[in-house]
Amino acid sequence: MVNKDIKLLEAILFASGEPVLENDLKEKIKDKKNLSNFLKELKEFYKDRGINLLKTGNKWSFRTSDDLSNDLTIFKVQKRKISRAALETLSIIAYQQPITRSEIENIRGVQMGRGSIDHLMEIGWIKPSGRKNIPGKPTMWSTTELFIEHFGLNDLSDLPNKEELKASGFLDKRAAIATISDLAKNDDNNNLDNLDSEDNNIDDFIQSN
Amino acid sequence: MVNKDIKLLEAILFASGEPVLENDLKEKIKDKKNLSNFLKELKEFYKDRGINLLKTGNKWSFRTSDDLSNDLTIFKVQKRKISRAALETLSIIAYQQPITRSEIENIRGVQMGRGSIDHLMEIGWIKPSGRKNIPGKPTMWSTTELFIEHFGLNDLSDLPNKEELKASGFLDKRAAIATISDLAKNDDNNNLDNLDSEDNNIDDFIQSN
Amino acid sequence: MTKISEENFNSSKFHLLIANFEGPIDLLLFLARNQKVDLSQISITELAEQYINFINQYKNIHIEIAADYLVMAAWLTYLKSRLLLPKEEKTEEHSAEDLEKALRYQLQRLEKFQKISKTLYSRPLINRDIFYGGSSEGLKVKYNINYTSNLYDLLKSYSVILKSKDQIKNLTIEYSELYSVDRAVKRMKEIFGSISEWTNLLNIIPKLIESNRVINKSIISSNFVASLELSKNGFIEVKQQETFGNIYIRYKN
Repeated sequence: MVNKDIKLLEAILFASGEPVLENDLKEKIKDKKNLSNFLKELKEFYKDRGINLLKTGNKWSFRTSDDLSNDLTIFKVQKRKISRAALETLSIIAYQQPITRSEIENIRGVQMGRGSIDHLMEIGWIKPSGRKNIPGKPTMWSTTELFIEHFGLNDLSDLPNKEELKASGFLDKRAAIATISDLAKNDDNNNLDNLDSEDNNIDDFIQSN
Repeated sequence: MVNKDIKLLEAILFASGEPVLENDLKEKIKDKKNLSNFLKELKEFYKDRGINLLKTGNKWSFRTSDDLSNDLTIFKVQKRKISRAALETLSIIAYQQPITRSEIENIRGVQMGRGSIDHLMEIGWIKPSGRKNIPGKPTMWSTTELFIEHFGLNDLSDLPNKEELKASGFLDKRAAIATISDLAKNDDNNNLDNLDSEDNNIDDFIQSN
Repeated sequence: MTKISEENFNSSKFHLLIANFEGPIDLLLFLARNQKVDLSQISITELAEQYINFINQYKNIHIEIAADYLVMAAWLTYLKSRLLLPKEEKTEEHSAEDLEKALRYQLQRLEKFQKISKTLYSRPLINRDIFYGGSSEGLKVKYNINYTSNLYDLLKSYSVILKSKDQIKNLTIEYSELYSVDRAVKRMKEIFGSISEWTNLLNIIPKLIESNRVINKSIISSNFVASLELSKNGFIEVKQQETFGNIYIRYKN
């Protein structure tokens, strides 16, 4: 006999049709302290089935299995395609959040095409989150819960190749020349004064303002 | 390993959200002559679970198990957008708070019924906050904590200012109507590149290298 | 981006539109990939050369080219010359080697993120590859209204207000270059006297502008309407002998 709480969880997750907060699940069952065990058990049970149980952020949901995607195109919701610019911007935000617009421009080496930020916001994948404490107090951007949900991530640390990227030293928001000056400074530790001089001289050229 | 056709049946019945004709199911799977065996197997598999497979008429569907229906009330959210007028009012309050009703009317250029303000108050996104020290002492309106929470902000200062809205593409001047004169102007160079880089779609990008 | 295979790169490079690149660094990266060397080993002088050639030749074909691409070309020329010159004495500025390193870093970093963005987007995505489903049939369901207006809606709405205020401030009505019927009537009245014989309408309308079809259409149609207008008022006669044939007019005494 299947545990009643497990059956309840199954039914709720099935009937909700979208991700459910872990806390809301807890409210519905009797044996509350075993919630995570139940969920683990369910996840295991559906591991190789046509539908899988997945945790994204602090929500749980049933979704169709990855490896069926080619056979399920009938359900595909036709959406406007996302531009390369928007996608690059999204991935930079995802890996470097929170990040300002001009830092994104440092990395892409180009002024942002109009449309990327507002388009990503329209889809609901990014949001403004706080302001950077530098002159002008520019808005910083982060990804949303919906981003995590749509991309099937457990959480942000689950982003593909994140560690590798970090180790390679490319998770740096500064203009390229600023990263070089740091290296140079380490080599022959002179002028320690302007450690954060990411503005002036060559950036003007490289960033194509 | 679960049979691919069985997985597919599971996923289709799940994603459809409503009963599916047996014939439609048959079309989707490879091993068509075994359809009824597969369905029997699935039915057996889910017999004691929180969701069961049912046949009604010539259609199949997953349903939550009967013996749960008594203790289970599902809360679903009905998604609704607020009216354009209410949204405009809200955005003006958000950016210019505290602000009186007649100041909002000045900005919007139209008189308001009680509707928008009442509705926004009901949702809990705005609240009265003091009175303006002018004749008549009109109520001033501000946004609430709930507003900040709902819109995913950390703080009111997260709202992008005019310059940032512009830079993010919100203030783009998309011509509402392309006039014949515009056409005439563009006609001179009508055979030059009209490739809009924002439209390059990512699928091409993915294939390209 | 346009699909370009390695072989036809040379023949097709001028058909490539700059519009396909996301800025100078993106173009540089494309050229660099074409050298088929590890980016960390790539020769910046050679790359600079390639970029400058590309821009110069492109410039000959399409005059319009975004300023940032030209600025980058100028900067690369400068960098190349500094790299080729004998090693300079230490100055306050960044050394040519630093600049070279920075550029290489910039290329590698952008490449990483371009790859990452592909990896990310090829993950199974909701509503494209995987789907939610389920049905609540048979269960008691209580509905809570959830207002889904989000920050995007809010900002968009405020932007519309800002925009409409801006527009009212600078409302300009543009002069139309199209040929109006009034103008055609006026002009035709002026030349009445000289059309006593049947004359092809096309011969008496103003000279057409070679390059602009829309304006030309407006000239022809306005003059045609004007001729009908004037014949209705009894000033001229209009005739056409066959469908799509020439239209003739003459002054009516």
